[in-house]
Amino acid sequence: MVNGAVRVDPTEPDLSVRIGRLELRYPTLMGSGCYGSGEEYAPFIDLSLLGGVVLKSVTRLPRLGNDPPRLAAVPSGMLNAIGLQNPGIDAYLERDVAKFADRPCAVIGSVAGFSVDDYAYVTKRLAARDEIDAVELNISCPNVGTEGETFACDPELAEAATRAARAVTGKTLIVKLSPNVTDIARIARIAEDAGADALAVINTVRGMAIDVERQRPRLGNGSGGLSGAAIRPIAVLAVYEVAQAVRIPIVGQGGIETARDALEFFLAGASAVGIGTGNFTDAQAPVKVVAGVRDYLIARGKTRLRDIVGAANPAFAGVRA
Amino acid sequence: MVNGAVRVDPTEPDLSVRIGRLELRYPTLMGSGCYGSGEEYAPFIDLSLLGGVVLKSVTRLPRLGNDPPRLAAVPSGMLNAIGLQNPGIDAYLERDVAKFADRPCAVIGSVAGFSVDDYAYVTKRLAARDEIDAVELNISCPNVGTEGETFACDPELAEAATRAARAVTGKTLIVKLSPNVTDIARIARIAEDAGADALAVINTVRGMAIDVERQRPRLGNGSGGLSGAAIRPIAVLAVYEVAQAVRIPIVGQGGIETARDALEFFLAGASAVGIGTGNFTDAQAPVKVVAGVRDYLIARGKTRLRDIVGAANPAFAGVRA
Amino acid sequence: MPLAQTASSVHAAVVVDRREPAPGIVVLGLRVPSLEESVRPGQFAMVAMPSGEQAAVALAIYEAGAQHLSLMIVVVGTRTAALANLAIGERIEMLAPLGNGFEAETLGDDVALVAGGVGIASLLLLAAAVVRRGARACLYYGARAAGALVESDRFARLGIEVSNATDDGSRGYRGFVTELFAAEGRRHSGIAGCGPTPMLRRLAEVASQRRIPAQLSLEEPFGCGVGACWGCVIPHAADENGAPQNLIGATRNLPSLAVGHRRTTQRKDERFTYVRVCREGPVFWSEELRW
Amino acid sequence: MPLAQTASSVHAAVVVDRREPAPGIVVLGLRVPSLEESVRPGQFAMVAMPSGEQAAVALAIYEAGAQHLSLMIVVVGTRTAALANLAIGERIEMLAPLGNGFEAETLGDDVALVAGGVGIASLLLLAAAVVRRGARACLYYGARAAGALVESDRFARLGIEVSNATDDGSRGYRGFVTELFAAEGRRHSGIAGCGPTPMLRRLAEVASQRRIPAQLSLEEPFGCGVGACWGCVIPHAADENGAPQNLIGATRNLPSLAVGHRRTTQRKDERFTYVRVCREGPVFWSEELRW
Ligand SMILES: Cc1cc2nc3c(=O)[nH]c(=O)nc-3n(C[C@H](O)[C@H](O)[C@H](O)COP(=O)(O)OP(=O)(O)OC[C@H]3O[C@@H](n4cnc5c(N)ncnc54)[C@H](O)[C@@H]3O)c2cc1C
Ligand SMILES: Cc1cc2nc3c(=O)[nH]c(=O)nc-3n(C[C@H](O)[C@H](O)[C@H](O)COP(=O)(O)OP(=O)(O)OC[C@H]3O[C@@H](n4cnc5c(N)ncnc54)[C@H](O)[C@@H]3O)c2cc1C
Ligand SMILES: Cc1cc2nc3c(=O)[nH]c(=O)nc-3n(C[C@H](O)[C@H](O)[C@H](O)COP(=O)(O)O)c2cc1C
Ligand SMILES: Cc1cc2nc3c(=O)[nH]c(=O)nc-3n(C[C@H](O)[C@H](O)[C@H](O)COP(=O)(O)O)c2cc1C
Ligand code: FES
Ligand code: FES
Repeated sequence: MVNGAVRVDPTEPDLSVRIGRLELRYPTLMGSGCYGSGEEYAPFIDLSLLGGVVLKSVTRLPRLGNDPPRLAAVPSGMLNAIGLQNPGIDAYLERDVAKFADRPCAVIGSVAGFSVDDYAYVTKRLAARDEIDAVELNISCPNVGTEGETFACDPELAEAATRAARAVTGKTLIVKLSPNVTDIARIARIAEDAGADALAVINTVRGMAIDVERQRPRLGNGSGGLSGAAIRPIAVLAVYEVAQAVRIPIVGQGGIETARDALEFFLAGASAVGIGTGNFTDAQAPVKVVAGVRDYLIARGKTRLRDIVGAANPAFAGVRA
Repeated sequence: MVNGAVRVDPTEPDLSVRIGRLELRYPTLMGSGCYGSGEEYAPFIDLSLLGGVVLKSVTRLPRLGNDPPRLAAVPSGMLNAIGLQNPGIDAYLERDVAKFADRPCAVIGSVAGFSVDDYAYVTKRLAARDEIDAVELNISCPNVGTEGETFACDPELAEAATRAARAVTGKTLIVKLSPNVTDIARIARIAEDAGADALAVINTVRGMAIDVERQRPRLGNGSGGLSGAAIRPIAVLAVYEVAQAVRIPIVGQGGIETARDALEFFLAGASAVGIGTGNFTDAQAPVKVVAGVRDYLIARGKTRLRDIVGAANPAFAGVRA
Repeated sequence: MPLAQTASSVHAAVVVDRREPAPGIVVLGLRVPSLEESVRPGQFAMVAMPSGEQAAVALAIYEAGAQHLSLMIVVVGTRTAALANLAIGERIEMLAPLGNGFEAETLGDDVALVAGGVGIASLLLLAAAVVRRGARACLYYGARAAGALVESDRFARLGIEVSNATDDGSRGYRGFVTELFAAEGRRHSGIAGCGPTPMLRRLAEVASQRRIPAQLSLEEPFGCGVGACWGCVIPHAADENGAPQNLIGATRNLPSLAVGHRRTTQRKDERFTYVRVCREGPVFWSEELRW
Repeated sequence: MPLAQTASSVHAAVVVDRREPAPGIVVLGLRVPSLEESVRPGQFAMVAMPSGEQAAVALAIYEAGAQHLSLMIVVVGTRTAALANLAIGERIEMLAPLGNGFEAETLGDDVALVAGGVGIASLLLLAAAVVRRGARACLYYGARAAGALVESDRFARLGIEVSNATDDGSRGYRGFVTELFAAEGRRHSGIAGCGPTPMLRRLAEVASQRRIPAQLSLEEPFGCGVGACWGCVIPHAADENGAPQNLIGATRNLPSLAVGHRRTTQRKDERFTYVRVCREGPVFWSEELRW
């Protein structure tokens, strides 16, 4: 590229996002646990049009996951209780991670754990791999007894897990928060102070459905995590409140299926969005979201997505440069 | 009635519920703020087929309520931010309460407040009236800034408000809990210990929707409370967990529209159910719920509703007699 | 003068007719065997979703006769889409008729009907009532574009003069219908308006400047539609006890209300209270609104 | 022998035919211009909701030809209701074909097709494939009552012998189709079964007792339908590294898995792992399931 010969179409708004050291072409991350490693959706969508894929959460030791049934459809959403099925970090690094090298979008590892040491150990080993562009700390999984979520619901544990992970990697560290708390903004500030580069807001909302014929919970695990359009208002408010409390970027998620849904999150203060269950509704959702956001910006004469981030949130202080 | 001459149809299951000193013919209460004083729905349903109506919450001083818009439709539910519009306890007692005397079902007053003293003062004056059969303490209204919900989200305030109200009335006292907490079972135990006769589980879930055209929240108040089918899984789990923690009856609510929905709550451990937003979906919902629950019991050879309460909840210890 | 309220109740209805006068606009004809009494102009129905799970939707009663009524639906979201998608033979339930409606008698003998978009649906029964009284009526009718100006032949057939405005000038006046009305300049005896809130606010201004009494049919997001939830309120003139002043139609069992003070564009400090669009309205005297 | 996987992708479809062979059961004929290659028996589609807001629904591909396929829908909840309600001319999207399907070649030359309820929809393409191979096939088909035994003429037309069972005895054997099959006693070379899980469990027992290899098409609640969410798993025989043993069809990019140990009715302590019904299945060898 000689003499600035790169031509940038002046009518094409800039949708790129910077999250810590991670540069995303598009502001869309596929929610952890909802998109496999990307390969599964490759027949149905052009993966190069995604910002990135957040991989399924991995733990120190192998986990079989919960007994089926693991899913139940509920109004405008679903309950899941997968229970972190994964082969453990050893087998994962040895056999799986190399396959992620050729993904044409960012690949973000997700780490779950049951002790502060787990988070540090798994983050360190995972982040050391070139195939992994950034790490998301899943301190908010509601489907592993009371253990998993304790971290996102207890300020001290949230802080310790974040610090421990921060200490072992220079790659972008996203901490994923739980909505199942009295004050999510408080946990958000703690994670920011402990070194998170960004926050994923929100993980699923705890819920249960009961099979009235068999008189027992519909999920093998009893309770599960609610996702999909049903939780969108909960997630939008969480982003709105967290955006007032921190100065690091937010990856807003919970029930995003369309560009209008995504715009609610950007306007509330999210710098990027996560799409999980929305892919089950419409496998093309991620490209439709990007196309719709682009049109929205053009219609309003905006040249950069970041110019509308927080526009509906008067107390949003902006993302620290 | 001589020599047991009362004939009870042996095929008609007993749907009555006892909540503290309150006897309900049917296990259905219309959610506070959703049913006016009952009169508004009289053209559309036979009020004598309801367990009772929980009146709109009343406060010590008059309140205009929030600026409109106060409602926004969202997937499988709605957001509301009414903001406790009411004339204050003086005008209420003087001009409104007498009209409730002829309701052919139970009439339960609802009290909201901004201090412990408010709860005591309003409860005392309201409960003194014969037209009022029981009192519900709304310590969980999410739509009055941070003030209202503080009570249901702060263990000490929840305890103090409950004790204060308990001290001033011998009528049945129902304490209404918020789902917007890290551990609802903990607050439930506190309310039980402080003298509540029953718990209403749950009030609305905090949420927000943003108007992407105008780039501002769709509700005049900014945030609001999410109700309807969208929150049913959240409510069922809350009832399930609270039922394991207390021995007083639970009025389960959140997204109930049909008998099957109501059965999820009974099986989780609720002794009665509340129907709020479901009335907006189907004005006949309360009679359909009762009819469907009756058929369900008959099909299973059960003679009393209370025999299935908690049937899907192995750790449910039962309601203390 | 308070009007007697036609008894409202739950009705089962069957779709017997369906047409689509423009893309995204559907008129459903319904057989409602239990509908015996006539409905008043400006009343509405709360129409339940065929599949439950979402609150019923408020729709103006567009036409009504013995055991029959029709609704005009503009698709703006999931619920209006579900209703517009109903096929002939499908069944729905509704609460109807609701609200107090217009008061044709107090509009005088030269009535301006001012409609924006689907607001037209609230005005046909009123137009017929006005004509029946022997009064004169003109319809000022605005929409985005010519294609969205539907059903004005129904008014023309009543002998009503129709003037159109479109945002893009594709038919009639180019601009807002309120400006067309202001420009037209005729001294009507009364105005009846229905349309989007910004249009009604502007109409209220024009009416006030020209000192023509105006009845406006308002729209707010509804919950119950029957006065139970206080979700649909608008600020309205009230006395010192919070009792709303000069409502159209009967006020049944209005509970006592808190009173507030507010500066408005027209007045410095006015007492007001929040009244329910679904129950005290949906039609209000423009002068009494404290927007 | 692993089968080559027909490429799956997103398809737009138009409803061109709709019939209701029994109340609550609808067969939709779809024109799918982008569907060029043939689909294998036992494959399914993830059909998107016309209005979004809920996950797509897994439906067996009932019939398939060039640019055409059909689906059989039994209404059990809101999503199946929405699809069954589609009218001719309406458009839907789907991911198809998905899953590995049956392996007709390994079922021998006297195949028992065992269907419970809507399970019948997975077996028609297989029946045709079996007949095309010159093998014999019998259909054992059970449902609640005679009225719900739909479409068996389609099998009869292929020259397949049909035996029925109904819960109420209103047609054929009174009782479960698995008992009919067990009672019949014929020594088939292979079984292909599809139906509710309790039926398949019982079929697995009978097959095991009679030592007939059986391929069972399973059903679990689905999320993505494409192998991404691990929501649809069932326990399956695995080696010490967690690699599932003896899957039907190709396993593409199977990630490494944790291995567990479990007592089953038939075996004391068996290694297993959780495999995805949507991706490693939906058809599995009955002997390899660790239910
Ligand atoms: C008394 C009365 C009479 C009425 N009569 C009629 C009538 O005759 N015909 C008729 O068609 N309608 C009528 N309406 C309006 C009708 O009730 C509403 O249009 C309907 O309730 C909308 O329901 P919905 O679920 O389709 O849309 P909703 O989902 O409730 O959406 C409502 C509006 O909000 C917008 N919206 C939703 N989410 C967002 C977002 N994130 N950003 C920006 N905008 C958003 C939608 O685009 C839409 O314009 C009447 C209303 C009242 C109160
Ligand atoms: C590979 C595969 C192929 C399939 N092929 C077909 C096919 O060809 N045709 C077909 O019709 N179906 C088929 N199915 C099944 C179909 O996918 C499901 O029936 C469908 O997803 C149900 O969606 P729904 O929203 O209508 O019901 P849901 O709401 O998801 O309900 C699912 C089931 O749970 C029950 N349920 C829900 N809530 C409760 C409660 N509170 N208490 C008790 N029970 C409850 C419902 O009654 C229903 O039986 C297939 C499934 C798979 C996995
Ligand atoms: C089936 C399923 C599995 C999930 N697994 C994980 C997981 O392993 N780790 C994690 O951090 N989040 C997990 N999630 C949460 C999603 O990543 C996402 O945060 C949440 O579902 C809300 O977004 P959505 O409504 O777009 O799905 C899972 C969600 C679903 C539905
Ligand atoms: C419009 C509206 C107004 C409400 N007002 C009150 C109130 O004044 N006091 C209260 O305790 N709960 C109030 N609630 C909460 C309901 O009583 C109920 O607990 C909640 O909506 C969940 O149940 P649902 O999904 O059946 O509506 C209100 C709910 C709605 C939708
Ligand atoms: S919509 Fe409920 S009071 Fe008007
Ligand atoms: S349904 Fe998602 S992995 Fe099978």
